[in-house]
Amino acid sequence: MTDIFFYIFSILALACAFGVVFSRNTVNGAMCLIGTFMSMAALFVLLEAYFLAVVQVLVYAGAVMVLFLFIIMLLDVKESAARKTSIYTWAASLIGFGIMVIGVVAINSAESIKTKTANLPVAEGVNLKNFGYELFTTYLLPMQVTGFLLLISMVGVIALSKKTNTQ
Amino acid sequence: MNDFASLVQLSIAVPIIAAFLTLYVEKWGRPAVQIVSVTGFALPAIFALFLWGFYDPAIAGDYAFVSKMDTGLSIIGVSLHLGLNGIGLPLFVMASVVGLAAGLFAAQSKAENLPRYLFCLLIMQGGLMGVFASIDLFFFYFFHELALIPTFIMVGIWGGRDRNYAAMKMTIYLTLGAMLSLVGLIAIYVKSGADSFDLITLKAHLAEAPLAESVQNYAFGLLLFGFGILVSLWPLHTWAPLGYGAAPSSAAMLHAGVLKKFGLYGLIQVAVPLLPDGLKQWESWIVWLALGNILIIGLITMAQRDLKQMIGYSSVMHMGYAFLGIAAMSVLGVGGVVFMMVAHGLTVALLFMLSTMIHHRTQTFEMDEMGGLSKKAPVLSAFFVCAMMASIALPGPGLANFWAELSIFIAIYQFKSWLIYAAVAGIVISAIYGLRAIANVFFGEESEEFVESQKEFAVSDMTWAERVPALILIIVMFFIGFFPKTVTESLNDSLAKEAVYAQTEQ
Amino acid sequence: MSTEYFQKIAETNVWGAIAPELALGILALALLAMEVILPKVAHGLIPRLAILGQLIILGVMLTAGSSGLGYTGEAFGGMLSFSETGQLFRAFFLGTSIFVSYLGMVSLEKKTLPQVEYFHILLVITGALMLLAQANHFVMLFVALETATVGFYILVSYFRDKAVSLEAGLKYLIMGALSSSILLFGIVLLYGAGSNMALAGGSVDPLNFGNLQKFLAANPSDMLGLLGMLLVISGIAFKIGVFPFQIWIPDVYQGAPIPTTALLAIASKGAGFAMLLNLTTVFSPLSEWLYPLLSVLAALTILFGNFAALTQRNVKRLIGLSGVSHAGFLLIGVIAAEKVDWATNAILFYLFAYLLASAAVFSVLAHLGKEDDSELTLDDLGDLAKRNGFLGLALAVGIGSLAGIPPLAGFIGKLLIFVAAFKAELYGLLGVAVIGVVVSIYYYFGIIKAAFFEVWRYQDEDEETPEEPVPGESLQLLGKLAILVAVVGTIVLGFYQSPLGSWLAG
Amino acid sequence: MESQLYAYGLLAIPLLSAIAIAFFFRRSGAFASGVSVGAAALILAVAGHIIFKVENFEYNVNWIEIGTLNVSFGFLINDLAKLMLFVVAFVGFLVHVFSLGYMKDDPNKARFFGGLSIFMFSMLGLVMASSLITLFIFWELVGFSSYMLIGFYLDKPSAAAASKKAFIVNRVGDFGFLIGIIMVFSMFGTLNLSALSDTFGADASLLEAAGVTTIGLLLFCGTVGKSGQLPLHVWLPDAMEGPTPVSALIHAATMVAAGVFLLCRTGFLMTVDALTVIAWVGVATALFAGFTAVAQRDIKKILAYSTVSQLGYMVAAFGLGSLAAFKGHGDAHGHMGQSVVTGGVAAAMFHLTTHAFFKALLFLGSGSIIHACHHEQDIFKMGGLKSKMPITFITFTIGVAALTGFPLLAGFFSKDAILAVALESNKAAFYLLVFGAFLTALYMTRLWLITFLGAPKSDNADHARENGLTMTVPLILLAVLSIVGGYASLYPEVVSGVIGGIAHPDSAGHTTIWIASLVAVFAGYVISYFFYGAGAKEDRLEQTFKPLHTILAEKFYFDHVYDWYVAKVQQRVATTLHFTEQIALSGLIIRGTAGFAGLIGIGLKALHVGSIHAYVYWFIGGLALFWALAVGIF
Amino acid sequence: MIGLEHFIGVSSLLFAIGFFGVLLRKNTLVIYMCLELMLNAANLALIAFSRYHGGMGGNVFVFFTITVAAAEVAVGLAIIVALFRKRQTVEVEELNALNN
Repeated sequence: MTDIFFYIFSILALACAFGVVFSRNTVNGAMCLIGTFMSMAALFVLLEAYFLAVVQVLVYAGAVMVLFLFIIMLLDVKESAARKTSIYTWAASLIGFGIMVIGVVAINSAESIKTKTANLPVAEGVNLKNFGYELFTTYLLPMQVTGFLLLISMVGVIALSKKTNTQ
Repeated sequence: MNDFASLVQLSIAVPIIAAFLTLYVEKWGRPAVQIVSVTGFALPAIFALFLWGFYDPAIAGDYAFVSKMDTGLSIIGVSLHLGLNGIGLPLFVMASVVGLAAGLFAAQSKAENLPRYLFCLLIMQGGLMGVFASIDLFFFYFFHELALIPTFIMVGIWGGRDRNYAAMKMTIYLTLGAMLSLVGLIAIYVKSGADSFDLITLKAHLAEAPLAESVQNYAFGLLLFGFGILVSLWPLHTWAPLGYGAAPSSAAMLHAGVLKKFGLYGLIQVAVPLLPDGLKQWESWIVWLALGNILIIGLITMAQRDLKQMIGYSSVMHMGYAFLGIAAMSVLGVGGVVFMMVAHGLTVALLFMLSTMIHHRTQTFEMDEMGGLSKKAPVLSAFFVCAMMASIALPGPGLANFWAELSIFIAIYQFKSWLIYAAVAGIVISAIYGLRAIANVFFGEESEEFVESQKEFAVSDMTWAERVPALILIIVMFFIGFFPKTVTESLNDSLAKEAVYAQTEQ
Repeated sequence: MSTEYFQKIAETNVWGAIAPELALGILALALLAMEVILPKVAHGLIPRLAILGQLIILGVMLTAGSSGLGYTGEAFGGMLSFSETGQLFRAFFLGTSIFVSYLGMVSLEKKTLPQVEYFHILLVITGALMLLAQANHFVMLFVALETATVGFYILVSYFRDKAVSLEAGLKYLIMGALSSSILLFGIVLLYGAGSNMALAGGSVDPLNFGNLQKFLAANPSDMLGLLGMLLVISGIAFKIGVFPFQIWIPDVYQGAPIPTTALLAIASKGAGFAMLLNLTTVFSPLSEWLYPLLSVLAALTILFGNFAALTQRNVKRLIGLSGVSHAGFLLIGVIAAEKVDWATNAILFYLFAYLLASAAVFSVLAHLGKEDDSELTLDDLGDLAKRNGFLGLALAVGIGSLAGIPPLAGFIGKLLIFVAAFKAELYGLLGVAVIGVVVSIYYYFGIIKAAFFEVWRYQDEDEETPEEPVPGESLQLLGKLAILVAVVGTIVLGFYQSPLGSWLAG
Repeated sequence: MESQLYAYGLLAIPLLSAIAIAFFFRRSGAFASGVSVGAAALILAVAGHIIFKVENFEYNVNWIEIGTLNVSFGFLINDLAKLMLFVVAFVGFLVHVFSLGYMKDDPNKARFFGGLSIFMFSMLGLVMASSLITLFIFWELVGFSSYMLIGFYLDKPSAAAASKKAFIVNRVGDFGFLIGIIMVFSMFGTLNLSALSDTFGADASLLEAAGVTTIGLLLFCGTVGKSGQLPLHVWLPDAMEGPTPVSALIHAATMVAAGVFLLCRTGFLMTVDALTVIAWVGVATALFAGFTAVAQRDIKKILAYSTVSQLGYMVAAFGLGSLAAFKGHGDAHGHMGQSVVTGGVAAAMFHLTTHAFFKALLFLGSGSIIHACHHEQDIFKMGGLKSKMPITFITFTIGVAALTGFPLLAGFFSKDAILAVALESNKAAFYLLVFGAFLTALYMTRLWLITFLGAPKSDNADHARENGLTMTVPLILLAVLSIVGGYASLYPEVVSGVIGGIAHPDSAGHTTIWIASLVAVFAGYVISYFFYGAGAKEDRLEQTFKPLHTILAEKFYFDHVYDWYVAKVQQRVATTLHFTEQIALSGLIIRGTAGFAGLIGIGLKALHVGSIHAYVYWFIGGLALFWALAVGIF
Repeated sequence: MIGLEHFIGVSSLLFAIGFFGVLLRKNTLVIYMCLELMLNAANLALIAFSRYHGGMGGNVFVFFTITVAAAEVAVGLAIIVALFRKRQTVEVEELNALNN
């Protein structure tokens, strides 16, 4: 059962990812990306990371991509038909992709991925309480820093966008 | 014996302090600037002469007037270790004297923005004094660079024709040389295992356990070519004539006269004693390249039309003798080289100074456009003839140069007898270009250009302000020529202490 | 996972140890608050308060203790590890921040843009970098790094009234995000490898540096670990500007506001090396791959940076490319640190020297920059020396130090790196470094030439050019003080390192 | 009083005089000339004291010590030095006095007398020097003062050129001299003359040691340069650009003879081979210069070539005489020991001395003529001076007679001494030298006839008047010496050690010499008289034997060859090297390297295209590179 | 049986596709989306490792990366918008005022 879901969602994720890359319409691309994220959330569920799956849907598919769509609409970017991707770009990009795929193969053929413990360990990600404990003990400092990160991105966005009085 | 160590420190510090004071007193007007800067040049000269008088090889041991100070680089075994031995002392004195002359000449020059010019010159002087008083190799190198940098700036700002290109070329060349020699010094430091840049420590350490031959080879190669560039070893010399041709005279005086000797001093004091096997390996290189200096550059010098460039080339040529003398690796040869460094320093500084004075009167450096100056400026011509004769080692004004060349020649003969013919042929070549210059500039009829320029301003003879620095140089020149023992006694003593030089002495 | 376990971890949260970072955060928040509280007329005070606050923090930190404010070892559940090196990096970032604050003040005063936000973000970035330098865990490293990077995105595009600033921001954003992804993926791979309990050394928390090192030591040929290391190194290489991840540098440096350029040049590079120094320990089991890789990169970086800068006329691009070459030199230090203990100190010294020199240079550029400082070319530096001698001097000292000219701090930095490299027997790299230095002289000298040598050209031509308003004359006391600190620091560190002696003495 | 103090004094007097003139009297010629002449007088006095009252002595003080090189400054006063001292001091004083008149109206009188003082200083130092190196130093110094005085007329380009030439040609000679000194030092470890001569004296086989011949020849190079032997004689005639008293003092009587003096001082190390070369160079020079003199028009040039010729005699005398000495000892390395004096040395020095008298006389006489003729030097523009300048005429005639070897005058005896040693050692050389005597008589008579007899051939000559006492008194004194100087027995005992050594051939030889020389001389007189006639207006040789005359007048094309060498070879090589350096080294290699670096720079700069995509490719390339490095592809 | 390598394979492929998009596309917004995709791909791998190897570390890290990514997106979009206001374009090829 898990296998089937894995294949469904992973194929869906990859397909949508290609959709992002190839769609000529930016909105379609964004929609595809949402699709990828959702599929990945499903894969998270398969990996028993329920909390993160929820976060993935809420933050990524919900907040981030909506923001993207918002901006796409706001800017109303027209796909310039005249501007066709040149054959060189294609070639170069494909070569690049090829190199990356070699990397993918290398990763997956790595010995340590294939070496496994006899039994699948207990999924700790299920336990939200542990998650909380971890975040506020071991990872307390990064947590705090993340707070500052969000603060400066907020301040930054304001600084980049707010109207100044003299302007 | 270390009673006067502070004088050594002061000789370095005073010019640098004076340099900054010069900028500070700028607002009080030109005389204040002149007084401060001249004091900055004069005090080291007085100190140096004083130290010279009090130096006693019998008591000195290895070094006299020693002081040591930690500057915070003990991690790589560096400390400000100052002192003078018989090799460094004459050069130290020469540096101070040439500096004084250059300073006096500069202080009354018409250089734009005089305080800054003097600032650069004083910094240079400080560095020069430091070079010959450093026992620590790092500071030896450091002071050299300290003196070198203002040279570039002076060439670039106050230089003559082609100053931009000249300054650039000089900078890149000399940086390359400096870098190579720095790497060579580092090689010695690292490979010796003495964990110190201190020359005394290094010597003691290497006397016990000499470096492996391969290490000596490459370290000496680095130092040879590094220093070689700095000393304008053929064919790495092309910066020199160009640079000197463009440099303002005081800078050229200090550079050609004193700073250039850094490389030779380094070879004598550092490279050869520490890496004797290295020298043996590179011996034939040195010989052939030095012959290039003497013969090829000698002939090229004859083809020069620009007075200052000619002097520049001639100074390149003379370096060939120095290299040969070092290659001979005997007290006689090396002693001759040191003596020559002193004598040549005084001479070439004088020549550069006088050539600028000539330029002030003729508005050109082209020898073809000069002629007949001696009628208008007989004293100047007398000085120039005197300086040129010294430069071509004519006994008399150039007695010191003659001693130097004689001892180098003898050392060369004992080293490789056939070399002597090439080496001595050099003195004929130098006579040819030297006399040609004199004849072109001073004798014969006044050239059209000269007549033209006289319409614009009256050509006068040397003023007293010009005479004083020239006289200082000439008097010292005569002094060491007539009383060479004042230099050679301590020199012999110090050289004899170097096993490498003393061994080959039969 | 018992509560006691977490309790124990919570006890390692020693907030006192990160007091400087906390204080910076509080200061950052206080700035925002002050914008609200203070009346509009007093808003000009805020940058000054920021500087003052940071100075106080720096002062307290330096006096409080030399290492981790008295804390050593790991803390915060292994997130941080306090060491002397980390402490020095803290001081380094804080110092950078102070200078950048000053530059921001100068630059922003010419603008009608929000001001306080700049300083706020700057302070947060600094705090993040300070933590980054002491990170002992990849999560901490990533979060701190991203905090800083996001801050950089904003600061680069801060001058949103200029398209180039935004374009630079966008380029930096995309490149930065790409490199972050690569870095992240690398961390993930390391995690994947290290968390494998089936392998020897596997642990539940493999992102902790100590644990990871143990794992790698047990499985040095693990492909996943190797790939992870490579990806992590490339992510860091981007930050440092190491070949081939240096390509964005000129564009971004050119477009970014000058203070941000300075921050990128100094802090971002410093952060990269802080990480790299920590990670080379972590990756030491993989040194078989790591060091050859770094060596090749160092060589290519030096060559690329220097050669690409040769013909560059735009000052900011030039500084950027020169920064690339400096990264190469520092990389040599990192490589040498494998075998020479004190090379880490050499890197730090180099960084401090680089900080001071860059501070001087960027201060000058900030003062020179008019409306569009992205188009500041060498020609705009023309007659700087005449227009404002003080700025000219600062530029000369800064550039000289960057070029590694004695007696400036940059030279000592290079010397230490060279000695370390020689000790580590990195002869090839040393050769490349020498070439690099020589090539670099050309363009550094070009800057000096532009600022000084052509000064009198304008007089020669007798043009009645109306005196331009002299930008430097508006230098305030604070400005002078800041530049003076950089200049004097650069000079003094050049020959007297004793103030830093405690750690430089090893 | 210690002996060396006199020697020091002797050096100090002219030096102080020169310094005083340089520093205080540059603008007051009268004072300067007074100081200088006073100094010359004082020199004469002190020299006289040394010659007559001071025993021969040697004095050395350590001067410089570098490594093994140990040079001492000092004086070696022996008979040889005393004789030379006498010549220098005496002729020097007379020339000083003569100059008072000759240079009276010259604005640069001070410089002239300063130069003379420096010359006196250097020359005295040379004479007294006790070691080869001090000798060399003063040797160079006399060269320098000669250089300064030849170039005295600053604005004359020819004077500048002549002075330059003199110096450089001398330097070429010194090239050998210096190498010789260096070899001496390297072989024997000392440069001290008496120590060296002791060494040779103690071990005669040294003369057979390898390199000794080379040393001898190298030292002889110095003589070739300074004494104007073939092929380095070219500077001496040109040196006549200097004021005439200078020519008399330096380029006739003293300095040019220093080469001969050097040979005599170092005679102990001359091997047979070296001596043979020396002898033949001398003979060749004597003949060559004699021929050349026949076709010259300039009065001073004629005298100059005559000087060259006579110097050739002296050198030949030294060589032949020393060879004869070897012969006399029967073996090749019979040493001449400490006594130094052989027939050769004696003959050479004797001729040197007499030559100094009559050649100085002739030069001063010509100076007197030139002065009177308003600096006209072409003999074909003179004529008829006999009556206008009687004292000059008489003294000059005595000089000519003495030079040509008119019986019972100074030259007669000294030339006989030379011929005697020649006869003893080599017949061919003897007859060549006799022929040289004929040439001497020929050209001197020509000079005398054309200058003094007949009618004035130019206005300048027409207006000539006899000069004042300062000029005529020295002439008279020298004329007297030219007459009596040949009687060796008249010389004081102190120098008879040298002069006394002249060869006294057996009676058969004596007769041969007498007959040969008398025939040669009188043939010269007669042929000259009938060929040129009194007061000829034109050079008859030129009209009758044009090609021969051209060759002679062009001095056998030596100068042409040298000029060709300088302009076409040396200078071209220099220029070519210079351009090669500029183009190949500075241009191709250095600028090329810089240009190459610049090209790389431009290429790398162009990589920054500004497009995000391009930059992203760098990233992927970087990753690939990393990967490749990690898996060991590179 | 679906194992770790499958998840990692998907994850790394997603990463590669994201990179591919960055290389291929000219629209800044799309490029930026592709970058997000790359970050997310890392998340998947983290969770997979965490799941198959045990331990919380990976999961917690994902929490941080999501936060970071969100912040980055906010800032990035603000920059893109600001740039669009100035230049009226988001095409990469038109954003090359800074070169050489």
